[in-house]
Amino acid sequence: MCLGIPGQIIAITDAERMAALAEVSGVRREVNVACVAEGPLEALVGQWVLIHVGFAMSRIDEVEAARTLEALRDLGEAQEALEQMAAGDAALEGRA
Amino acid sequence: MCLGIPGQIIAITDAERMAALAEVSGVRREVNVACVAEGPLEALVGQWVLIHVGFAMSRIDEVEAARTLEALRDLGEAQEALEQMAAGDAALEGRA
Amino acid sequence: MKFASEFRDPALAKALLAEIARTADEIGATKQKPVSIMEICGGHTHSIFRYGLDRLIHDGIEFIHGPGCPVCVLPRARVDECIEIAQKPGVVFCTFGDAMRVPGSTLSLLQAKAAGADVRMVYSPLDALEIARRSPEKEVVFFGLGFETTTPSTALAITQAAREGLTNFTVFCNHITVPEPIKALLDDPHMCLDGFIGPGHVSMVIGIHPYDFIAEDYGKPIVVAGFEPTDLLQSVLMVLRQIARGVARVENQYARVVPEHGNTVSLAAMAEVYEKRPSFEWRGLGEIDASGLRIRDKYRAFDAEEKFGIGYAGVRAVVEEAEGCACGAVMTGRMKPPACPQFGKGCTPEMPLGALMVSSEGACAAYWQYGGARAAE
Amino acid sequence: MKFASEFRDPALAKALLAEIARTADEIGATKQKPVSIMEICGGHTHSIFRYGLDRLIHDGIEFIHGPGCPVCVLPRARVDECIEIAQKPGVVFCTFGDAMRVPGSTLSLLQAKAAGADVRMVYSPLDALEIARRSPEKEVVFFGLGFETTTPSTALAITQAAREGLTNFTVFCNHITVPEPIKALLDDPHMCLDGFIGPGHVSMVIGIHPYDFIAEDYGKPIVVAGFEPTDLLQSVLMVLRQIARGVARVENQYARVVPEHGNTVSLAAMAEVYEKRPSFEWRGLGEIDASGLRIRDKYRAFDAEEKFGIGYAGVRAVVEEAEGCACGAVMTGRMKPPACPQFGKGCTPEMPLGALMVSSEGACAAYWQYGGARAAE
Amino acid sequence: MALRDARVTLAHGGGGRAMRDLIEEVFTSVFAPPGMEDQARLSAAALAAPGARLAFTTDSYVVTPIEFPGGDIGKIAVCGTVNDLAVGGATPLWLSAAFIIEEGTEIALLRRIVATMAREAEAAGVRIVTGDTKVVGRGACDGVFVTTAGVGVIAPGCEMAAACVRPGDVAIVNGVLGDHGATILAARGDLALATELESDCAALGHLMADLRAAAPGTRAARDLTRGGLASALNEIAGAAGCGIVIEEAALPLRAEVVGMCEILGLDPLYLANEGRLVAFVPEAEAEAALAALRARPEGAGACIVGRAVAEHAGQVRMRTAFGGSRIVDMLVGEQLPRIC
Amino acid sequence: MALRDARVTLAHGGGGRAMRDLIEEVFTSVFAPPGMEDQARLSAAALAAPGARLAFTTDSYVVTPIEFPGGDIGKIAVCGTVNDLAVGGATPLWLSAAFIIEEGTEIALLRRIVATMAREAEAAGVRIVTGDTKVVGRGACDGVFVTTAGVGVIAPGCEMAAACVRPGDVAIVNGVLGDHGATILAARGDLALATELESDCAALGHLMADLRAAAPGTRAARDLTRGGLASALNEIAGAAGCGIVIEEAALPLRAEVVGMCEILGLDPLYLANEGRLVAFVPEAEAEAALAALRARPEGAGACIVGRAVAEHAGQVRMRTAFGGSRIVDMLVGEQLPRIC
Ligand code: SF4
Ligand code: SF4
Ligand SMILES: [Mg+2]
Ligand SMILES: [Mg+2]
Ligand SMILES: [Mg+2]
Ligand SMILES: [Mg+2]
Ligand SMILES: [Mg+2]
Ligand SMILES: [Mg+2]
Ligand SMILES: [Mg+2]
Ligand SMILES: [Mg+2]
Ligand SMILES: [Mg+2]
Ligand SMILES: [Mg+2]
Repeated sequence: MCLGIPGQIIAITDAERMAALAEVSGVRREVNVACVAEGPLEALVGQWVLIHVGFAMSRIDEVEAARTLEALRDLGEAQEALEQMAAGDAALEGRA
Repeated sequence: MCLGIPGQIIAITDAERMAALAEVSGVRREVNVACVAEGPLEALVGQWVLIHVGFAMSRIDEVEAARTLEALRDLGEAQEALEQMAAGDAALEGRA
Repeated sequence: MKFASEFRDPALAKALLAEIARTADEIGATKQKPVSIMEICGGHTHSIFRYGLDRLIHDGIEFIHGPGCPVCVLPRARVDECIEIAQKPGVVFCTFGDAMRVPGSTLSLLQAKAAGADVRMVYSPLDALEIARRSPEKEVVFFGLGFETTTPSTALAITQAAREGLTNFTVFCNHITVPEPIKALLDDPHMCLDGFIGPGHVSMVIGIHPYDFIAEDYGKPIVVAGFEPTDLLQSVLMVLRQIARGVARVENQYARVVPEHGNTVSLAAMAEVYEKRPSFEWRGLGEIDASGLRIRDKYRAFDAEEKFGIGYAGVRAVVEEAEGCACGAVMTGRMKPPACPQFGKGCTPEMPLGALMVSSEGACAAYWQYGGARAAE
Repeated sequence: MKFASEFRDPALAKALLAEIARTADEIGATKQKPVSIMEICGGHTHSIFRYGLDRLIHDGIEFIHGPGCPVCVLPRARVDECIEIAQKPGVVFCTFGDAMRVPGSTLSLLQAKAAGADVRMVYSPLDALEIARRSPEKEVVFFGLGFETTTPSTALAITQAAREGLTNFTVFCNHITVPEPIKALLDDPHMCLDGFIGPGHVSMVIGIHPYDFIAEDYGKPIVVAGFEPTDLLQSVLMVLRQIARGVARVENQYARVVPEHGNTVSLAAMAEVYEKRPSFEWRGLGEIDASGLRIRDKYRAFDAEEKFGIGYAGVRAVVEEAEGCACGAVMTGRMKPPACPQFGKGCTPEMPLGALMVSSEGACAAYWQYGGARAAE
Repeated sequence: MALRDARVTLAHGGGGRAMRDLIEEVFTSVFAPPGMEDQARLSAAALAAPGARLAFTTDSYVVTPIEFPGGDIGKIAVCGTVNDLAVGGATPLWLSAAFIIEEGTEIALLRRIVATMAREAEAAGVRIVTGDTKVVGRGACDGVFVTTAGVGVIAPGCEMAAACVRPGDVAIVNGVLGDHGATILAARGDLALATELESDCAALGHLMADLRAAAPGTRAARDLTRGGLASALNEIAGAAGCGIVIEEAALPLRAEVVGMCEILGLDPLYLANEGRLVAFVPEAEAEAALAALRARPEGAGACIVGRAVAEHAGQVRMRTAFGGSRIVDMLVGEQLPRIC
Repeated sequence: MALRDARVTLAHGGGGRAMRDLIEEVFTSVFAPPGMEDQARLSAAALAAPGARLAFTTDSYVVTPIEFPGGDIGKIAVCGTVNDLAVGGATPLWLSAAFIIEEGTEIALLRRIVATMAREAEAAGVRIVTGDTKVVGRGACDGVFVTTAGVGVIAPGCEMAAACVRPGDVAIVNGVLGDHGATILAARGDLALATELESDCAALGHLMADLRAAAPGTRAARDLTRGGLASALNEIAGAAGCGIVIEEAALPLRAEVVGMCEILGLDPLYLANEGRLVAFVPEAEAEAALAALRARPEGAGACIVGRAVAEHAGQVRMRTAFGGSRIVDMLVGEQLPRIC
């Protein structure tokens, strides 16, 4: 459930109605930013948000995103190392 | 102005609304008969009327119609007689 | 078709034409010095061209086409008012087809419909009433147009609506009357008519006595005529015979349909619903006193002018007729259509300038369509 | 696409799959004795099939598809009520596209639209609000559908409508909540789940603590997950690692979007406008206590149930689910879609019998469309 | 029978399985077009004679109501295009048929239309070889619109055209005029007129073939559709650069059609037909032409209505029953019902 | 310039002078069809080669909005029918064009559509030789509908058909997918989405000719219209009785198209195109085919997206970027924007 998609706020269009323009891969649409509007609205410009049914529902935390990716990359490196070891073993054993 | 067309009342369809079915050369349409409704409505069935914009505006007087035609026919006969005389004269005078 | 075909018999017509010729010769009518007979009614104009009577009849008879086409005499301002009403949201504007192409100052109803107005053609005011019954959320306005023939039908539609308590049905009343413009024509110093063919269907409603003044006060013969070709020819003959005898009377050729005193129910309905306006504007003729009808106060709930504050109930815009339009002169018989400088140039049925080019009853359109102009070698 | 493409990297996925395989082997998961993990959210079901994760992942992991598709759990009676509202004259019924094909007892909304109802698809409740502003003569009803992710948007649309004083906008509220059906599932004696993938977007609104009872009371691990393929695989790995370590906790894989305590504004808007219903009917699951929301009295002017006296505000028809429909069993994980006797026979996406065949999030439709059944040689 | 809906929904236009099912069950199962591609592939042998030409024509059909006494939109869509080919001297071979369908249209109605088309095509000796369907939202079209295109072959040497008409040629129509137009006016219901009339809709391919065989000198023919006999004659007079005179007394008209015209203030010369044509033949072949036409049901009412003349080039005139004469001009726009 | 109205009225459909003026000024003055009859008469010489076949196809076009970034309904109406001819191996020769016009349509819009059609037809090397116009009342159609039919010639020996596809054949598309569908979705405005996208609408006749010259073994091609690549491949797999595998990573997609699909929950494989085709060529000719396609602007983005396989006959599968695999089925109905 609940299709959500990351987009970037590129302009405030109607502060009173909490309306801003968001962009997803070059596609723009007006969204409501009430749920992510702490502080001055203008500060939202440039912010990445998670968009659902025309509402920005959550700010995307870039630090957390990087942290998650980091963990995955570490796993990837560990995995490569394992694979190389496995390949080495195989070579040693003459298994291709 | 004022396209009018003779039609025959063939049925009363809604006495309260003074509505009757009229027929013109096999084409039927409901007309209002308020303007021609003296006496019981049913008596209208079979009556020829002059129809304008969906209203029967006048009963057609068959006697008067016959009288008009009669006058025309008399004129026609007189005319024929005249022509025959003229033709006779012409023949006499050799004018073919 | 009974009561119609019999009166289209070429043999009878031939006899009539011969008798007309004889009578015309008798009174000395010639192409150069013709007897001018005005057929008041556009329906008669239509019949004359449809059956080619103008080309069959003796040279000494000239038909002058009168103002009796309710569409032709509708002024631009009135068409504009129609469109103003029709363009209001929620309005269904119902009209006879005749009015669809009449030019207003910028649009016709046909063009207003194309531009989004809900304009519907109906055959009868009863059909508009039925639309109002079926669409209570719509405001249905009927374009009440026509002479005394048509007026009773809208009067009866209004009384019916009142009986049913409909609140979404009004009539935009443009009903006009025949006697007043005839009087205006007769008072015109340029006018030189020798007699009239009287409107048969108007007369079935009002009878023949409203024309008494024509014979009595102006000394012109008038014969109320039917619409079939022998009706018309017979009526011409009756006019000529009055002239020959030096009399001026109101005669009734169309006695099969026209009762001497008209139709009681129709007259009562008209009197119940309508009253005379002080004056009404006619295209080409200007304002004519007491020539139009309006809805009485008793039925003001059914008066579109009142409901929308438009027309004589509102501020009327002064709308000039198109420049170079000679409709007035044609309608008063002072000019034949082809003599109008716009005829066939600025003014064609495709893009009419004056109203006489719009309706097939209009003298200019009839000349154009049936070749009155181009066929006259 | 930033924050999306990075999480679709096949190399990272490969590492994750390997680590999952290792962990699965470690805890002895096999095809015969698999670890059963329920992805609660239909969006996760969709991702699993879209990326083919079910076929890539270790044999010992079995995905059980949960009830987290608001379209799939919509009972027939509720669809019938939608149609009843949509068919009222003057109503514009606005809905997300998802709901268009869900079968009611005789028609779907798509079919009701074809039969004349004014049903419009919108992307956002804001679009319905805009239709209401532009069409004051219409009664605009928005079909409020969805879990906690979507609920704030309709709450905000209602408060906006109230601020603007709109009187022609209502919401037909079918919002439901996630924790209650999970609890119902966990209480089901047939249930044998080893862990949960928690719904990422619901959680960005409500935070992760509403799931505490799953770990604390039922001893099952739950990891709130994002929707990209590595998000899902990482979450599976996190569940497996909890199992391997013999712990049960609520973890948050999707921290870039999901704040621990959710979104303050959203929660406040929901609390302002909605309150819990005593119980609400779920297709396949029956009535579940406190699992649905209704509009508070303060906003009853915006409640379509109140305005039209329909649904929980009216007399609810008892509508049986279609005969032979095994949706309940599939939704509770007791049955795989292809095991349903109707699957692919009486029930296809063209002519769905149960709701799970309608939405592309429904487990049966996903099996069918992505070949979960036919591709499983 | 994958198609279980009673009405067409937008899903039936979406390019997916619902559309395929609609097309297969309702259309191609009846028309049986050759091959499975989105184009018909047809033997060109019929066109191979040296000097043979290909005739190609199209019309969209938008009639309201879709079904009416004497036919439906499908019948008009086949007959109309067959006729456009035939009156030009072509032998009709193949038709295409494209449908624009309003959401909510009953599938049973579509089936009836398709059945009519298949039947009429078979009777006319043509095949419906390719087609298309589009579904539009409610209110975006009025029920069903059908567009057919037709391909035919014109035999070497056959040269019929309005420009070939010469003074002295006789104008023949194949039956009473205006039945279709009057039927549709009544069937629409908004004028509340009831008649027993039926549309004259008919395919005239075989009739034209017989006519050409019997009167090989036939100069030109036109099917009388929108604008009626008057418009067709004006077109011909214009293209031929001669005049045309018709006789009012000779016009074949049914009493009901005349009656309806009188009621509404219309002229039957401008009423639409869908199974009528006017052909110009040299006077010497007129009797043979009449005999050939009268030998077929769709020509049973054939008669001479007028002739081409050297005078008043480009103009059509009518001698009235009175011996008067008037121009029969093209209409300006539509004929509108009148009160005056 | 008899046409002084700014908008089409019902009079322009009435069969009279207003209709004639509209047709002459707006349509035939631009299309310049041969002759003055209501049928085009065309030399059949191009069809005379023994074994040559005639190809015949039709489509109705109903796009909303009528004008959109990168084209208008006229462009689609010409390109779509040219493409239906071309992908079957035919050389497009002649088109018919039938217009259904809503009362109130601006005549300036009609002129623009007609100008587009004339330009596209010229560029595609076809002639618009016959046509029709109908006017319907306000609300009885949505602006303008255009139906074109096309006639082309298939050279002797040319036999392209979906059924000819064999395992091992390579599937090539001529450029990025879904631009048209995404452009129209945005242009409609009801989803309030703005993009810089333009429709991919293009005529592919010349491209197909070059492809067939470079890769004479080309088995089959399909233009990708409603239902997108997925539907075309399913059709081909069904007709050929083989399987098809495509590579997710190889699909050419613009970022905006992907973005719009993510927002609305759509799958770009099902988005409509109007200037894209998929061709199946023997592996040995794949390089030559690609080179020929890439040599023309409308094929600049050509690439291989998959191949036919002997397995899973009738089914299309996609290898995901993950090495996973899933069935790419036909859609059920339309793709609807989703929230979940
Ligand atoms: S030609 Fe036109 S402008 Fe002149 S009088 Fe006639 S209608 Fe009026
Ligand atoms: S196949 Fe249909 S009936 Fe069976 S469980 Fe799935 S959706 Fe329900
Ligand atoms: Mg044609
Ligand atoms: Mg024709
Ligand atoms: Mg035609
Ligand atoms: Mg097609
Ligand atoms: Mg409609
Ligand atoms: Mg096609
Ligand atoms: Mg195609
Ligand atoms: Mg096509
Ligand atoms: Mg045509
Ligand atoms: Mg529209």
